[in-house]
Amino acid sequence: MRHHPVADVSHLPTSGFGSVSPIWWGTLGFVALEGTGFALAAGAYLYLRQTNGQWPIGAPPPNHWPGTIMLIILLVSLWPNALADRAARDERLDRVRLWLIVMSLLGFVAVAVRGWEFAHLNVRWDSNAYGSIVWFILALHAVHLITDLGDTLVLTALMFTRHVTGKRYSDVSDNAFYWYFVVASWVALYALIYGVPRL
Amino acid sequence: MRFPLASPAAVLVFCLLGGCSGVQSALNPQGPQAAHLARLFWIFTGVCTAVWLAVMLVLLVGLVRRTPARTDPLRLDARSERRSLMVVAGAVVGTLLTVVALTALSYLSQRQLFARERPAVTIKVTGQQWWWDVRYESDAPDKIVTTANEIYVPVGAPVSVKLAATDVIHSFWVPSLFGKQDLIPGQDNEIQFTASRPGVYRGQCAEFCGWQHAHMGLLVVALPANEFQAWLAAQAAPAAEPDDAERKRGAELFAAKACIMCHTIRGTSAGSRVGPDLTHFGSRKTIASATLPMSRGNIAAWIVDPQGIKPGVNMPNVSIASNELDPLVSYLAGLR
Amino acid sequence: MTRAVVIVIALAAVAAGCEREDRPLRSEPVLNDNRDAIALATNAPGPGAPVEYKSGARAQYEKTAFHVSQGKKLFTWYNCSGCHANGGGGSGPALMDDVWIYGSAIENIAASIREGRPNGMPAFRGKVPEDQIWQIAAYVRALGGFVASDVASSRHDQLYAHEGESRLPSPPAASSQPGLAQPK
Amino acid sequence: MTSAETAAQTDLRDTHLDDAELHARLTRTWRTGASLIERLSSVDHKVVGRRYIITAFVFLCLGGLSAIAMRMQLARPEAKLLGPDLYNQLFTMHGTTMMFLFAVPVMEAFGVYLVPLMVGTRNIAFPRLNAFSYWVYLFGGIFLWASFMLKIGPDAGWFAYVPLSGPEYSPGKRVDVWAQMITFTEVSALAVAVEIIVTVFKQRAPGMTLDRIPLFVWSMLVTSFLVLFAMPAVMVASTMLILDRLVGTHFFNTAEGGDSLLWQHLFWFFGHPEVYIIFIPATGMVSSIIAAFARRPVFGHLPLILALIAVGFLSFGLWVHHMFVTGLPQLGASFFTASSMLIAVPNGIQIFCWLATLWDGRPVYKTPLLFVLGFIAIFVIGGLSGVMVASVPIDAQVHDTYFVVAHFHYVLIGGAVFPLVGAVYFWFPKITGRLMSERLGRWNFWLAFIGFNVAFFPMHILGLQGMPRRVYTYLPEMGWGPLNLLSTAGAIVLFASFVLLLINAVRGAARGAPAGDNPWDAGTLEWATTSPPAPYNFPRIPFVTHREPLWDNRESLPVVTGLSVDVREHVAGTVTESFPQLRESSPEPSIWPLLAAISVAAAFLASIFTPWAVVWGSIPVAITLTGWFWPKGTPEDEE
Repeated sequence: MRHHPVADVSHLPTSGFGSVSPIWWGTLGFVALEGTGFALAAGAYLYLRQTNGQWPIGAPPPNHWPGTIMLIILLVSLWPNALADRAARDERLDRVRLWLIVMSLLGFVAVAVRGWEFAHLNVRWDSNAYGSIVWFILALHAVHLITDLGDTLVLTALMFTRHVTGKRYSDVSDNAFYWYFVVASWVALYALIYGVPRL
Repeated sequence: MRFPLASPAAVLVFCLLGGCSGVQSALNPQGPQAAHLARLFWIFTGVCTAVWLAVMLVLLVGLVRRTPARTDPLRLDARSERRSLMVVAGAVVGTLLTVVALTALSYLSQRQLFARERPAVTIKVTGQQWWWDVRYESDAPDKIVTTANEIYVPVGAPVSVKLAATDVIHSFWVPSLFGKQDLIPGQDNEIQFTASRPGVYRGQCAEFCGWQHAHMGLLVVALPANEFQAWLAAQAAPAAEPDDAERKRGAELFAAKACIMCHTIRGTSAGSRVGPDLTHFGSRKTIASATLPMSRGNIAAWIVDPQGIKPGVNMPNVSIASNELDPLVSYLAGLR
Repeated sequence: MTRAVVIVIALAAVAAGCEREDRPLRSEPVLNDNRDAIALATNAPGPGAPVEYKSGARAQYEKTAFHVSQGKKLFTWYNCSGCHANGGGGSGPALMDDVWIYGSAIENIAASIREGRPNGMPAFRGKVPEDQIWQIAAYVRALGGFVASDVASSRHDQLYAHEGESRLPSPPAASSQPGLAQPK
Repeated sequence: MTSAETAAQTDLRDTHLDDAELHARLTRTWRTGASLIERLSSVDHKVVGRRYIITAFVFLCLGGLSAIAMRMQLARPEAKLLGPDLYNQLFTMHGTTMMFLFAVPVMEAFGVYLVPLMVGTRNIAFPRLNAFSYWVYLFGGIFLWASFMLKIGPDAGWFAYVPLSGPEYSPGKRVDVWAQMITFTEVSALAVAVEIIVTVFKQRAPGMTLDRIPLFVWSMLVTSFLVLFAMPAVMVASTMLILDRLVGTHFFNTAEGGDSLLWQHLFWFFGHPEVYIIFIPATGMVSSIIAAFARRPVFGHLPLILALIAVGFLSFGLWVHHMFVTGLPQLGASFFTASSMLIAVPNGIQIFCWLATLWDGRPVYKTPLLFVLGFIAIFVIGGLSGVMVASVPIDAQVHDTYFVVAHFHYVLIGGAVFPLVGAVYFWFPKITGRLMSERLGRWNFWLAFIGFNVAFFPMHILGLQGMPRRVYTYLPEMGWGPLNLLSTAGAIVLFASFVLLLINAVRGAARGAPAGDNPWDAGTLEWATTSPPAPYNFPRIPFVTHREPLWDNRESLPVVTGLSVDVREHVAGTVTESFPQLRESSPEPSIWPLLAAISVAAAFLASIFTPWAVVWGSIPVAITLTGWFWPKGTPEDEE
């Protein structure tokens, strides 16, 4: 078929931040489906609570301190996370490096605290359905912590190579966006895991 | 361009004739609940058939009617577009009204069907792989009747059936009397139905439950009230003592062989609850969960090779000597 | 590439899966000579270790998930738990520890079930069909931790008594391999 | 020298190149190489889409063969052809294959192939993820069927109700195989859903505002959202099942506070939208075919879009109608009756709009249109019997009987497979450059139409006569023999029609008449390019001025210029107006998606033998994913 040009796009940039970038939308898609997964797991938790008169089953409520410390760590991490995002948008390599390293360290701490949390749930996954669902939800969130930690580590390493271009900064920004989701989901799950058994 | 309207229509007529008959037909109601369900079914079928015919008519007319050739597919006639819009909007409103009417009808039926009365008899049916444990509850322990795979009910009185399961999910379904209801481990369900006429109505497990799901049948036997009471009294009694040498030998074999590991015969040492209660086995109409008619030959076949008749069934093939079979069959057939 | 993956998967599954997944409904009776040899096994705990026998039946029953699972069902149905609890032991000995008075080989266990043992274990000869005896014996082996974890039964839909047999620890090497002679 | 500088030096744009040079340069930039490694590394959505389509049809064939085996067993009462063990495996394989390995993937496959062409872009968003999703799907399918061949076929039904599928009643690895296969296919489906959403949102050709998006693309968009929100439910459920089976959790163990209905809620929260995940793309195919052969745009473009969205929303409010006989509270059940019936309204809108289009148009009776007409006749029956089963009282009788089997085959075969076969005939010339035979096509249609109705209509009656589903045989006294025999005969005719389709496709691909760019004179963008399309799809990105761009611009297509020809680039624009924002680069081919898929498959497979596989399996997964995302230093590779 014959063509006739009507517009020119040669002046357009090759990378962008936030909703300009397709990767941001892809991340949003994964956030949506993982959020659905969390919502369904929480729904299963509440459903089991509803069908069982007594809750938690055969165990004291979990020790809330590890979870609370996790909550504090994650909330505190919002600040360096926002700074990393800002630095990436400003394309300031030294700051991006700094805040990514901080975020990686915080990620390690969070994963360690998660291990501590499992040990203080006061119930095993194979004790009863309550134990199963609590372990399930906590593990589901742990998978997200570990995934984001891995992602952050790779990005941090990349920032010390020759591959730093506009696209990389956009990736840092999207990684920060995903971390907001990890933190936000923990706020809800914290209330569920530690709050509901005490109601 | 013709459409093969004939073939579905012909089969539809066949359906009207064929659906009403059959051993286990949902359209051969024998009680008020099933009759109500059948009536609702026919109303829905009528409405749906009319809708389908209307759609097909519109489609056919649309295809055969001569439309002027269009050189440019984008040049549409504003008047005919508007007309189409009116017609489509009308059809959508019509659909909505039909749907609302059918929903209301369904809801009213549902309320009527699931309304509870004081039952004349309460029966607890427990589904197991792949048979039905049937228990008539009573305050007096010696009046509790346990049987299997055959449920006797009085005619004209509401019967309550409590449904439970001990292994996997089953579904209790006797189409001539009522719709199905699941038997779910850890959950108690209950249905109520009435049989209007004396007769034998077949049912079957309707939820996939493993290897012998296909052969998990049951019978509901509706008897006039007095006959039902007589039956119940007879079933409450312990098993008949064997009265001849062959049957005595059969009873000994039953106690010495694998039979005793799973079955109960009240009044004897056999008391295991793993398999069906055989106390009045000989009085039943069928064996192996309504799979084989009751006869000496079938009992023998079932004892010798249950895995050939119902592969995977929990009754094992046991080694029985040729001279042991006849006494055992006689004993079991005599448990009336 | 794809073909290579298929072959790898197939080989892995053949190695690990096929036999384990067989579900014979009418098992061949265990060979009669074994049966008699096992029946003659010592019926009393003598001095020294128990004599263990090997027949061909081990693989058929102990390496088939279906048989172990059937054994677990029959263990409940025939009320073995009445004396042995869920394997923890009661008036009968525990089946989950390292102590095997009459030997821990499947043939010894099958003989114990079939012929009974002094001090309370009844004989089920004739009452429990031969292949079911072997299924129960295979399950008892699983309780002892002798059965591969991908064959052993998992938890049942009942109150939690102990971990599913597939998650029980294997016994120390010594007790699973008594290494005693097999008299012929 | 930084990569940015390198890029600046080689930055040649398409603005002033002549057609031959443009073609040569774009081909060099976008092509898939010929060596084995290069083929396995391909990220071209057309290559991956074609693989997806062919693989899905192979699974259709396997699913069909298992159906024929079952019909043979059921043709006579108490037949001994198959025992219950094999029969249960076969019906599980049939359902699982058709739903997870055929219907959903084939619809997504058409989306993967067609959506980038229809929205006028050069590749799908996240093409490496796309390649990865295909490999994961392929491995999942092979895993399931290899297990079946090795007698480890799952046997608890495609719905795998607990407790039957739980550790106590399904010993061995059979159900574990099923549950892990679910994970494979869900990972793949979710990845494709995200790709399609982003492609539609961000990569539409400039000028393609929301109301100019073709209906097929709308349908794939709505479907992708359904996948996004429905599939996590079955992943959660199948993970819980496998945990119950392997590590002794108690999600479904009533004795320890679990609940067997939890499984059903989770499964059907996915399972009902699943039906629409299959059906909605088919409606997009119907709209495309009707527009082309009725020779006018589809009547009611906006109502059709709204109907699609309404169906999408409502499909999440219906799941309980699969559980009407489980003894749920009556009032709750009747709410789901209302919502289930209500979905007839948006589906009705679609049917009425298509009828209005046909009524006003002058239909050209080619094979694709025949299949669409067959679709209307059959699907309306399926929809109406759906209204019947939505009623709690009627469902109490027909639930889990052959009436329901008939109903959903009318919906799924009539509603999805008929349009799909029409779509094969419709887009085959675009994909291969050659036409399929019309004569064989007519034979194909009539065999399929008659065979289908003969096979499935009698099942309505069988259900009413009391024949439950999932029975491996039935007693002669039940009187179900003759209709079952008739149904088996119909099934064989239906199967023959698919054999004919295969013959026609093979013949067409080998020596069909050359198709040209636009054999049907259709109006959407995929017909603007060559058949088969060049690796770069369009020499220049089209500028869209109308819903049917090719009907609006008959002489010459308006295009935008300024994209690089030496690096893979496409235009990314705003979500609503598709106003260009970026010259977004598109990834180069890579072997890493395949390696990642292999390591993921190995981890999944091993995890049914030991839970520790999840831990040590994550190491190769992490390595391959890092390899995938790590830039290779050339400017073309900037992802």
